[in-house]
Amino acid sequence: MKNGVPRGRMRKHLYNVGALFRGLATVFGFMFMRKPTIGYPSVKKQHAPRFHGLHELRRYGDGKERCIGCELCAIACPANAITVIGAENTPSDRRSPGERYAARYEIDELRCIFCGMCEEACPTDAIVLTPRFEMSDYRRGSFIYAKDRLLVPPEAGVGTPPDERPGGIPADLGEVAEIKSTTDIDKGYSATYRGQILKTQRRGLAG
Amino acid sequence: MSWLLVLIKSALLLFVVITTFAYAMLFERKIMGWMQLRPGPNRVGPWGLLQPAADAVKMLFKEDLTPSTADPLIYKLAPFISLVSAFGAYAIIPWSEPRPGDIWSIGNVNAGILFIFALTAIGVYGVSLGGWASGSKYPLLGSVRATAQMISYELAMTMSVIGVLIVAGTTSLAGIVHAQQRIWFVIPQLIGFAIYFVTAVAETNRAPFDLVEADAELVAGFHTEYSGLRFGLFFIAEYVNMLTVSCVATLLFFGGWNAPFGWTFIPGIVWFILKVLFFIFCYIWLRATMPRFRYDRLMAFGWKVLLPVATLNLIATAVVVAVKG
Amino acid sequence: MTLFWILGVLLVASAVFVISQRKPVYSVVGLLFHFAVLAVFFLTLNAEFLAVIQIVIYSGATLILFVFVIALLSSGVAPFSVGPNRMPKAAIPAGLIAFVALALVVYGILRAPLVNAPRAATTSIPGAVGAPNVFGSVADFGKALFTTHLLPFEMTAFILMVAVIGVVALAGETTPFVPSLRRARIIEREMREALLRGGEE
Amino acid sequence: MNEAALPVAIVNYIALSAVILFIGAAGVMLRRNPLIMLMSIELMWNAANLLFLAFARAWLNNAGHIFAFIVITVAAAEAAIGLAIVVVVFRSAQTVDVDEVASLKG
Repeated sequence: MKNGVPRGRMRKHLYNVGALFRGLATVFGFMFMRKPTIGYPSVKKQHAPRFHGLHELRRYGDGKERCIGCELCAIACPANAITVIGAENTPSDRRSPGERYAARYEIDELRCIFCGMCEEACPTDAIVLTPRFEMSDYRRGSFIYAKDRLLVPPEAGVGTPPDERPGGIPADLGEVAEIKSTTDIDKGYSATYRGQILKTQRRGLAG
Repeated sequence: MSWLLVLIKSALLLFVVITTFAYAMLFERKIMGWMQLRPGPNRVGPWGLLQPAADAVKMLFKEDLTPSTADPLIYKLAPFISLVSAFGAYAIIPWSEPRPGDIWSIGNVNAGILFIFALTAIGVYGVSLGGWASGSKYPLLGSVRATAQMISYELAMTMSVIGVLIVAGTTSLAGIVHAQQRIWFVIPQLIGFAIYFVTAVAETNRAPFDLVEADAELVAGFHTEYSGLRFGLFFIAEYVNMLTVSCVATLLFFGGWNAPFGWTFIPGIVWFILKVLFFIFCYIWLRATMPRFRYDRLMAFGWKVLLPVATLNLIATAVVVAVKG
Repeated sequence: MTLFWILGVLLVASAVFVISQRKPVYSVVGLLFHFAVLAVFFLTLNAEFLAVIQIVIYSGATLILFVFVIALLSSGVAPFSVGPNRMPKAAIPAGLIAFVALALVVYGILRAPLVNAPRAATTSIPGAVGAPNVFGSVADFGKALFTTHLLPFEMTAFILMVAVIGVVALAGETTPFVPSLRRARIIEREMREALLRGGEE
Repeated sequence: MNEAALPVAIVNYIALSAVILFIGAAGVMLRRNPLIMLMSIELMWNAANLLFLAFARAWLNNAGHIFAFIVITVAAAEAAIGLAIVVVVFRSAQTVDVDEVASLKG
């Protein structure tokens, strides 16, 4: 016996035939085991609370946005998925407690690798990754999440996910003005195209 | 009016066989799923019971493509050859005998088992012509493999069956079943049964002998280029062949409709169906367990192991029968 | 009677189809059909066993060899997808003369004073096809093959053995590839030496 | 109808057999594709077989069946050898035209 295999040609053959039947028995036993499969659309898996899923922009208790438009998340992002364009708060329109707020905040979820660096980079804990993961859609353009879908609505408190708010996600995302301004959904998504638009817009805002 | 009766019987049987095929497919997917720790199809209908209907609808409405390099006539003809030869066997398979002498079958041919061999022989053409006519290299390779494999294993299969014919003393399927009233032939012909079982798997091109399809090397083998309904016909033929070899195994080795342990309170047809189901389960079980053979090993196994053993079994059977009789 | 003529016409038509096709595969399909019709013909002649054997051996083994060779040789350059199709120049006049000759032969046969009525049965009794132990059934054929006509049976075995040896001798591999450890070692040493030489330069 | 009688007179079988034999012979002589020539030879074998069985049925003597059986065997052997020759010739000559293969000519 060497490694459990008997010596000799005939005995080895017999051993192999036995192995066939042991294999069959193993597989037969598998038939009655509990199946680890989750019936996904009807039964959903509960992810860990710190699972890296869809982002959300949070607020303070008084309803002010946490984001101060510092762009640290955009700089930290290894996939260049985040675009932030800040603007000054005015006394009449205070969006955030600081001097600036994010006039435009967009995350391209197709580029995002869900690493959570944005979360770590954020000085005010504004951007967080929620455990939600169901974002599929037929149009590439709809994967660019702007503030309207990222920001927790004021009436929902500080951290309720946007798609649980009373109105839900707008039915036709293509008509959301914010996205329309940066991408042409009908033409299809183009990162370069979008980048160019953003660059000119940023230049315009800066100048 | 006997021809009308035959026609009605045929239509009924066709319906039964098609339904059985559909549910054999579902059965296979379910069992395979369970053996691989999956639930199997469970979306369409309760427990996925309407899955065959969904598959059929999908297959019917898919586009039927003919490659530009294909030979259109043969390409279109091949699936029908496969299908006709697969269904032909049911013309003579006896299902049950509720009263002595009253055998449930469309036709009772004296050379019944030979007729089935003849149909199997025709079935090879569907595979080989289909692969050739596709006009591309994977189907061609698949079909050449299939032809060689099916011819090689047919020899051993015939040899293993002749042992049963010697013991039973008849070639009629009903006669063979009658001869098994005392003892099922699986016991005196155990080696013959083992060889028949293995060669039947090879003959129907199922795992672990599915060299013809060998997804990893040949895409899908002879039916790579087929789509839609024509692919469906090949698919049906494969499953119906599996049913046929299961029926033949039941008839030749497992006593057909004879009840085991004298439990005759259950009708013969139920026994027959149970036995056939058992064989189908075994095929699925094998498929879920065994890895695919290498091609040269397959041919070596067929010619150097199965055929000699089958021949020896045949000679031994003949000697024993001659000495005893 | 009607069956004879239907089958006869099908037989002749498929035979003509076989020899008139440009692609050999079409001929194979034609021949397959021819054999199937012939098997039915054999059934009408009470030759049950021969009908089945016709399909099993002819269609299942012999004819599939043709398909096999076609597939084997049509990989690559596809010489057999069409194949040579030249006809001798004298095909048409020769065919005409032959047709007339054939017509004469058939006429002669039909007119000939051959014995039409069968004599008394010599070995067995005829019966319905499918019934056991009558003329042409498996049992009847087998008994004749293994008792009265044992010598022809042994001759077929001899013929088949000759055929097998002949085919292997003809088409068998001339230089079989034998994976040998020795050869592998030689190749390995040569490669190593080549590498060493390369290092010196 | 008499159980022993043929469906049609034996001469019809002879004529049919002759026609098929003739078609086969024509195929061998007219075609230059070795495969179709071999198939034509098969046609001729089968014409003979048909006649054997017809006579066997007419005389109710199964010697004809035995002969047909031998014919089938011989035909199988012949086809195997013939195809082997075709394969060998194709391997060496790269052609299948029987007139091109003339290396045995003096």
